[in-house]
Amino acid sequence: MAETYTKEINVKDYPKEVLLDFYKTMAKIRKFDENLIKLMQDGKVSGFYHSGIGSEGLSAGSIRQNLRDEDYIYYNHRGCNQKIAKGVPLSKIYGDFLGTVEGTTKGLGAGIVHSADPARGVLGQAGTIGSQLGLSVGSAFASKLKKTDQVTVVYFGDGAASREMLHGSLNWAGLYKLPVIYICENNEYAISCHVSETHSIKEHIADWADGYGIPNCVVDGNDVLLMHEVVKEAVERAKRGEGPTFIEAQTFRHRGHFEGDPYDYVDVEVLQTWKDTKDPITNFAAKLMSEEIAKEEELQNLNKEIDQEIAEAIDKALAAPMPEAGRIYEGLYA
Amino acid sequence: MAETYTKEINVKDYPKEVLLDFYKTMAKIRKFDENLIKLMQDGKVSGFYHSGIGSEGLSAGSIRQNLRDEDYIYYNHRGCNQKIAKGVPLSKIYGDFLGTVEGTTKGLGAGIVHSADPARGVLGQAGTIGSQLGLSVGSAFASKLKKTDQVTVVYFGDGAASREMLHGSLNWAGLYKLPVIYICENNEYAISCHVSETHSIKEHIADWADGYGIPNCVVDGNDVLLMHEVVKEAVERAKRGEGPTFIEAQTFRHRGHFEGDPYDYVDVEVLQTWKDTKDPITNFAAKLMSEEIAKEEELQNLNKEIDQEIAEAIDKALAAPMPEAGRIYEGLYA
Amino acid sequence: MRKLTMRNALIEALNEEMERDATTVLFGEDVGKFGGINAVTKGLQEKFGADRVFDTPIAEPTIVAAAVGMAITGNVRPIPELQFGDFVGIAFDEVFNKMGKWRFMHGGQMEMPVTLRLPIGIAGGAGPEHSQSPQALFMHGPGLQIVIPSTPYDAKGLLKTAIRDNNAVLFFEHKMLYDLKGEVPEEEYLIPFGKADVKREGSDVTIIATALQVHTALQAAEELEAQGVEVEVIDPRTLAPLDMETILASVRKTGRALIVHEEPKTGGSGAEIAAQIQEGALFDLAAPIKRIGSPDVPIAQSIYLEQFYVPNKEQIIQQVNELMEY
Amino acid sequence: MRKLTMRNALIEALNEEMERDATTVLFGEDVGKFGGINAVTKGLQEKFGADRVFDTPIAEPTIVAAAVGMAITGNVRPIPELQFGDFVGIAFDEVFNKMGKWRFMHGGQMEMPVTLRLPIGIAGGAGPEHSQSPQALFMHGPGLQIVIPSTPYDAKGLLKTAIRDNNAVLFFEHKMLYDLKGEVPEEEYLIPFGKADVKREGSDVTIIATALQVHTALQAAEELEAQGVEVEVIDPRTLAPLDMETILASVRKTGRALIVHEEPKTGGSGAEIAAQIQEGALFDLAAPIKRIGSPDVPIAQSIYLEQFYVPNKEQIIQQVNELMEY
Ligand SMILES: Cc1ncc(C[n+]2csc(CCOP(=O)(O)OP(=O)(O)O)c2C)c(N)n1
Ligand SMILES: Cc1ncc(C[n+]2csc(CCOP(=O)(O)OP(=O)(O)O)c2C)c(N)n1
Ligand SMILES: [Mg+2]
Ligand SMILES: [Mg+2]
Repeated sequence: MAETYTKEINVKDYPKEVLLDFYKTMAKIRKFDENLIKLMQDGKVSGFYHSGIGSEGLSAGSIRQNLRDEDYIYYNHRGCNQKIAKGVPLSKIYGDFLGTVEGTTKGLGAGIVHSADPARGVLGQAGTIGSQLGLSVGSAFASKLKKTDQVTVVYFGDGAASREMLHGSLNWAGLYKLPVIYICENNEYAISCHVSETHSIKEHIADWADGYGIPNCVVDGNDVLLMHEVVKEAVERAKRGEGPTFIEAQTFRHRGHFEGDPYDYVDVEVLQTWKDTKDPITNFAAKLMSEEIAKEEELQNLNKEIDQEIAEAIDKALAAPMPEAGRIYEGLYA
Repeated sequence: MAETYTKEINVKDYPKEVLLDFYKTMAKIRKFDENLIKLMQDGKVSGFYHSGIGSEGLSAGSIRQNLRDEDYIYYNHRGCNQKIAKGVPLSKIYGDFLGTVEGTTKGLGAGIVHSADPARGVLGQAGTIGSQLGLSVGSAFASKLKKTDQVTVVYFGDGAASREMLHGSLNWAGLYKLPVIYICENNEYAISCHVSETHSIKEHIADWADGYGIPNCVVDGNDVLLMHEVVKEAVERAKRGEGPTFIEAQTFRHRGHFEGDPYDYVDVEVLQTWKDTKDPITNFAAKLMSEEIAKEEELQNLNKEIDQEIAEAIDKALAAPMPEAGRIYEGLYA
Repeated sequence: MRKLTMRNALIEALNEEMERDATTVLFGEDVGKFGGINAVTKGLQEKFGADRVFDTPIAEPTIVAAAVGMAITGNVRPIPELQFGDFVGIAFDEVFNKMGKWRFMHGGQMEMPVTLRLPIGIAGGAGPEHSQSPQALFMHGPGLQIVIPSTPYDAKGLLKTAIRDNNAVLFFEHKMLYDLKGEVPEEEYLIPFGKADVKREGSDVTIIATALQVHTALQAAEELEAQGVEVEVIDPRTLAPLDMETILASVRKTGRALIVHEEPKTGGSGAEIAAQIQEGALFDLAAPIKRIGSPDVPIAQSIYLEQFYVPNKEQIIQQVNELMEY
Repeated sequence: MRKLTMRNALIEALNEEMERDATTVLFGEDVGKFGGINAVTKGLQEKFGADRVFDTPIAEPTIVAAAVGMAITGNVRPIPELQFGDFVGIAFDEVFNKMGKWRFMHGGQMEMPVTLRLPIGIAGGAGPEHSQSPQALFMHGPGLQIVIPSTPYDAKGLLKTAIRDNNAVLFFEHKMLYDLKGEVPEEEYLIPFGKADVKREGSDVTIIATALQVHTALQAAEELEAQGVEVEVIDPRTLAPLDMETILASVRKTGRALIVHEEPKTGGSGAEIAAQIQEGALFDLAAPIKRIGSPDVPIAQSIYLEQFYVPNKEQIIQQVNELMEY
């Protein structure tokens, strides 16, 4: 049975700039998301949007200090959390929602999936959730073949974990000892269904990985430092050639599955408790202040900088033109 | 980790006719197989044939005393072991190989898969190995919905277990507590690949089932009585509404993957040891004689009866005509 | 007559058939508690219970395989849903080779009363993998009946027929039509498969269109009428079986044919229909059979670019005018 | 010139290209140690090592997905095999939506140098799920190039082109052709995609045939010549891109066209080809375009019944004669 990952963490052991970077990344992710929702409400962005608010710690913690540009990620369809943490310019992500040529797809639009930034190791994403489980073993295999120390991190939800592909993926990864890190963002729901309604598990989703002999654990995904530590260990294991790790990171959606979802299938009290007591940003800010690493004012200033950065990104994305009609005939073949 | 199923078994606890039925079934399976190979060598049967010689105990033990006509099985592509144990008339199975209208498909041919006998719970099989893993949860669901006590037994090889579908199937079966019994016929090879070359497992294939909270075990598949006992428990569990069981039954192919396979990828000594020391029929016959349940002569007589039955079945199948050309336009739709 | 949206017409059909036959079961992702992401299964779980209307894991091959496994027991009549028709690619083997062929390949000993519902079409920036119209692929798959309604009336009558049918049915619902209103009688009715509907009569040009494009064609026909061109609009309603008789009769009359669908043009249902028209009525043709489909490139996510994919009235008018030049 | 079997021509192509480019990797079920169940990868593991030529678990979606994941890193040129082309249904989403569309849907930022090999066709009683010819489905899938050789010469030249190409290629190999011998030069050569080959010239009727049917058509053409009918046989060699120019030029000359393939007739590649022929050369046609495909029913396992599926010389002769009656 999957064990819960714990570690004595002393905030003071981290350089201040690292801690502030975690904070800034999380705040940027949230503000990006809030502003995107505004753009939707203003009718400027269409399609599905699955807000990532509430799980910023998971992405910031796993990516920021652990991965380099040459490491690959397959993000999931919730928020743009992982893309932002991996450094994809905000204007480009907004461009992908607005459909302007500023987007990574140069005007095709990408919505919540299909942004890509290969130079930063962001290899894109499928519209069929969970398909990244298959691709990730291929990318990791490429690194193994080239004998680099690149790692591949694949994000997917609890719901996506029920896709048949998980089996093929875990088997390849374990068999060929591939440098893949599985991060299952378990927010307990797949659209309207609670994990308990759709998953047959011993106790945790991570238990599914156990039979493959793949090291696995469950972790509080809303604790940015814990996420950093657990992924750090997995990255080291991968780089030592010891193969994959499966991490089930627990979190919760603050908003409905997609913008427009009535979100009436969730116990309001449960939701409120998550918001009140387990917000990754609020909690981390409180810790930074209580441990006297940063004053409130410093954090406020950071927030202002981020607001500015986001406003500029949106402006830039909005200012770019829509593509010509002929855009759709470009780029099918290399 | 999957435990090895063991049980103190006293042959004397079984009625003699039950023991002889196990013996007869195994002998019939083997002789059916040997005669089919002859028909192939005579050029009367074409297509692929995957001989089931060496694993007769697995099918006879799991099916004969445990399943009724109304219980469903999805047989696998190795031998006709399960079909025979479930009672499909031999002439009909031969007919499916010979392509005469005596076959269950009335002349379409079926080869090693696609024979069906719904009245005996034999719902057919796919050409894509492992696909039965998906269908079986549907059939079991039907029984649950109708509130009958029917069980569904699904057979598949070690190789087929690596199909992605296993995940979807185990999850459904565990989630809806379906009366499914998974019998993984682990003969260590999938065509030319040893399990160790293609499977990432903690220790056993059955470990894959563990994360779903599905009771599982490993068993000597060549011990017909042990197979009977382990499946009996699983059937009882299923009938109590407690859901699926995963049984990994160990065995070995006496012949190549298909007739014509050079079979040069297997250690000859390993193969010889299996043949010499773990033949399910030889061993069971020896036990029946040493425990003085049957004399050699009695068994020889049984064998003669079987030879006769098989000869008649082949004659009947051969005597039936080939279908008319128009046969292929019949039966696409109900 | 009362008017219903296509969504409500479908809900009625499901309700009536599930009431009529206690062996029907409906399942898929979020179809139970949530009532389906397109709200087509709203209220069914409350009414028929969670045994007969249930949510499944996200596992499309297992959903379809389970439906097949239920059906062949002879005891259950499954009505599974794929949340987006695009996902039929994930369950392709189960649909194409198992649902379509299981009965035949086992000598016709079992029946396959499965109705698989698949929402399709470009609708609001859903992107390349949530906007496709994959129905043409299954014309190449023996054993699969393909239903593709364009009106609430047709949707209800065809869905009821599908559920009662003892053979596999793929039921494609264009998402842009869910809110379309149309007349639906109170009384029960069924619509047989293989019977095209002439949605508009005309003598100059035959348009064969499916799903949303039936409406675009009708709009174009109206404008063309003002120009003095009489367009006949035929909706095959089922692509398998395909009612070539009605289509050929029309083309023999008009001598001009245009096929319009949202599927990419190449390899779309229009290819087969065009091939059969020329086979059956070559010497009646005054002009080459034309086809309009979406471009042969993946569907961009941008809602702005979607307009360059969905066939539109202007394209139809232009093609008809070109046909009239012969 | 020396003669090779198509199998050996393919092995040569694999050898040469894997030697030429160290980023190529080849994998699939039993392709390594065993050399492939059709022996097309014989000797490659010994030569290039188990890192570059390896056996995989039986997991077709993962095989194709992994190939895609390798390719988009820009560091690997994968050459996966599906043991039977029929299994493409299991990996359909990975092929149709990922291999075909990943590059486009991510704005053209990655390349997809994957060559997926798929053995197809009716061959010796292999049954309904090991005998199919699924290539036509992919004509409806943007982003996929479809290669289908009929001779050792074409097979080698096309496979080499496929491997070097930076876009997705589905490479269909008819199992009945593996043992066919034909001339293959010692010197290196490549065959471009989208260039049909006129296998025989003639002035009366154009036959467009693929894979095994090219040979059946050539045999029929020989008999027809004796009857005084001059048949032109065109092998498109790639269905995507499709060389309509060559086909149209021929039909304009002959005025009569027959398309022959082993795929079921309905929805087969012949549908699209026929639709395009009449689009481009309607008024040159003296007779309706005819199509021969296998019957629209699943393929029976019986080797005896297989003869009623595979198009044969007699059928072709009869159809040509019918065309000549116009
Ligand atoms: C293969 C596939 N099936 C279904 C969907 C529709 N869908 C999109 S998101 C989603 C729920 C995903 O749940 P989960 O993986 O837990 O992620 P979450 O949305 O909770 O972050 C579903 C069913 C899809 N996109 N792809
Ligand atoms: C989906 C699928 N992939 C591949 C094959 C080809 N194939 C037939 S049997 C076989 C090996 C099966 O191995 P296993 O499941 O261990 O059964 P065994 O033959 O050892 O009894 C393979 C690869 C197939 N029929 N279906
Ligand atoms: Mg979730
Ligand atoms: Mg095996």
